[in-house]
Amino acid sequence: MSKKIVQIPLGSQHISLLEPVKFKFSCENEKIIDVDSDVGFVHRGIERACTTKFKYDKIAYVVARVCGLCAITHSLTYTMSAESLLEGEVSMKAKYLRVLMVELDRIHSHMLCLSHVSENAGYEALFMQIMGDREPIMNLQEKISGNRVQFDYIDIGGVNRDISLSVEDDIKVSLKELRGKIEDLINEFENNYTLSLRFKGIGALSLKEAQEFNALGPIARAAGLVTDVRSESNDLPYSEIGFKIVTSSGGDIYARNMVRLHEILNSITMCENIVSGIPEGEIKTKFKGKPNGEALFRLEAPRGELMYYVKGSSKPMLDRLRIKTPTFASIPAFVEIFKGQEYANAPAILASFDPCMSCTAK
Amino acid sequence: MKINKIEVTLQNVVEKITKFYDPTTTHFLTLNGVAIDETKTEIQWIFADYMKLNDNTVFYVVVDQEDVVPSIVEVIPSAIMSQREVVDMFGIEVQNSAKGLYLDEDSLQKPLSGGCTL
Amino acid sequence: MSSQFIKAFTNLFKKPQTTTYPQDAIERTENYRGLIEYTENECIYCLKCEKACPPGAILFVPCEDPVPNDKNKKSLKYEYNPWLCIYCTECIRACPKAELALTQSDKKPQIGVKGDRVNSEWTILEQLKKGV
Amino acid sequence: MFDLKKYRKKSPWILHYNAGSCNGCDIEILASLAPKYDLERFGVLNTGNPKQSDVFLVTGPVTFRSRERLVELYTQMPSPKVVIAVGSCTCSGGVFRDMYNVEDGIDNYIPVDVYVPGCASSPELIIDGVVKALEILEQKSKEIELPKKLFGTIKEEEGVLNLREMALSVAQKSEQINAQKSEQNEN
Repeated sequence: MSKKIVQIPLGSQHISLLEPVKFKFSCENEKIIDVDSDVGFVHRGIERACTTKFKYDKIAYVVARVCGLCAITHSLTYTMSAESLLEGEVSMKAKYLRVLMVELDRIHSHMLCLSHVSENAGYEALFMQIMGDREPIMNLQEKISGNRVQFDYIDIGGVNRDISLSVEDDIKVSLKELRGKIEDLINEFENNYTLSLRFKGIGALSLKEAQEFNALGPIARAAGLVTDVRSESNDLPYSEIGFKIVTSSGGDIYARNMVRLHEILNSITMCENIVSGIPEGEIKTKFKGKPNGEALFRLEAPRGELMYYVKGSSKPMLDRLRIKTPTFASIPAFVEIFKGQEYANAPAILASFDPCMSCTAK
Repeated sequence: MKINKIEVTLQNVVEKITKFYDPTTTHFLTLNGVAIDETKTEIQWIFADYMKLNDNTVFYVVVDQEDVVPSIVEVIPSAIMSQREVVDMFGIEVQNSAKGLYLDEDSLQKPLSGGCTL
Repeated sequence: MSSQFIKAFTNLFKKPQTTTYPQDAIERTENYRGLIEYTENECIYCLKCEKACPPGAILFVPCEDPVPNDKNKKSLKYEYNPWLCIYCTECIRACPKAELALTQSDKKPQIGVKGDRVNSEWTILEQLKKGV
Repeated sequence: MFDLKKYRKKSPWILHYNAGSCNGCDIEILASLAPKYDLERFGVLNTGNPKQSDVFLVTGPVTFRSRERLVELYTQMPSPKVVIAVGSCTCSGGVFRDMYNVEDGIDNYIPVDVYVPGCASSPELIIDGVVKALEILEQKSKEIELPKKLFGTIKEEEGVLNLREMALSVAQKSEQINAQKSEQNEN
């Protein structure tokens, strides 16, 4: 067969793509040789609005709308960077409650990604099953914060709502049930041919490439790169609640699924530890002053490292707010993974990245 | 988190970053711009170490609107996206970086630069 | 393999996961964040909620209908747009008389159709507010 | 309010487009198709093809780059079609109102029939919105059938084809129908 280069577009509206993103694949016969991406469909201009429209104490609600899936991580990272420029101390209880919400959010985000991966493998039943198993977590989030997706739970000084005893019991019960289900899922993802053999060796990223292209989050950890911001900062009490870094090797879709599944198990352990040991204290403390100076904060979102840069000069409006989102930084790594793969695998590989375009474009 | 700020110039920034950057221990976070006044902009290259507590390194340089910022894609391939973003947001030229990552022709141009008012 | 069969068999006798929503109401959790409710008699017109609202879904629009009185000196009328509200409860935390003047109920907001005051009519209200 | 039997026969297919939302409403749409809320028991199917869809679910305040796609998708759908704006930012811009790259709600570009509030809209509200949209879809398809029916009855009664009289009577009848409708609306 002669070599012929074909351009195949994917997106911006496509059945297997939840996100408005356009990829243009240059394919040589069936093989992808180059990828061009257009990620600007969701650009709204949040960074500018945060410095011209909203005061510093409202920004936590605005940046939560950068991304619905990691909303809590966005508002938490912003809040913590703003708090480091103000005078005051967050109580230990508020810190524990913040971590609890972040980890619950990570569980449901990873489960959503896994359900997408199984849907793209042609396993519709498992998609439905994981989406069904995810509902108790959504329910817990609603019980704690009052809403299923956009929590608006974190504010400067602490958290907005206290947790009641009955909710703590609910969390224990639901997480215990979920643990059993995730263990079954691990078995399924390891042994089912549709999910394991189909995905082994596909969309692989080597450790060297991961370092060269600065891959982040589960993609990097699946390639064997030991990086997790949760152990790179001591502002949140991660070391006290049993956090472990989950890594794998191989860097293919199968390894990414495994990393996500084991991270869910680790998050469940952490949530259980938090619920059984929430310290006493206030949920909100007063912070004084206006943000002055520069602060840079990183936090591990479900998709990788999230960074906020805040600059203020003692005014209610900030001078600059910079958001670096995980998907945005990983796009060069995505492009590298696509090269050399079969076009037929493109949707499955894309789903395994768990891309978030609303994060990317802001 | 702690920030180590290192001042550089437009001429030696690529050299300094090449010397500093080791892909096995450090990763590049982002290229950031901060508008200082109507014409001056501070450009920052932000790095962080893997598995080290609170360690961020920031190289910074203050540039004018007409200056051309050198590209570091040769050293760090993943910088391409944030370079294109800075071109769009601040209207500052970066070597080998095209316009139009986010903004269309009829939307507000260089929205984050100091001279931009609605 | 056998465990899967056992699971499939036991699933036959389980309650279905699906809620029969439009027929039976969904049980609300205690903390559900629903519509913002306003009591005009209790309001002291400090306009704190209007300033606090991130999207600007609460407006006190000057009009002629309520005659100016002690509390409401500028004859303002409370307007609320449930299709703009993001239900963040920031207004209630800002309200000095929370639980009396401004409360968050557990009622779900109404579905809008054509003719409801959603977007273009709201823009007119915003212009009215800015014009003063 | 809910007459399920009426809808059981129909199977409206939905098309989903993200015009710049934060993904919150998108995952809630997915959740409402998943087992717990299961919109599929009304016959609702998520398709990626505008040419087979009846209901257009849009999330997000229209950003500059998604404007053309939104209008294009709307025009590609066959009528009768219903547009549902899911989420506060789709209805009126929400928290993104007045940002520089945002067009404050999709009804500046395409006609919207149902506005679903909430940030993010819970599956419960999305189901309410879809049920409401099905009512409107029913009504719209009846309206499309209307002129044909009127022509048919005239032909049977008179046996002669008089175009002018037919047109006049159609006008009268549609006036009557409009008057009835406005009465109903007032009630």
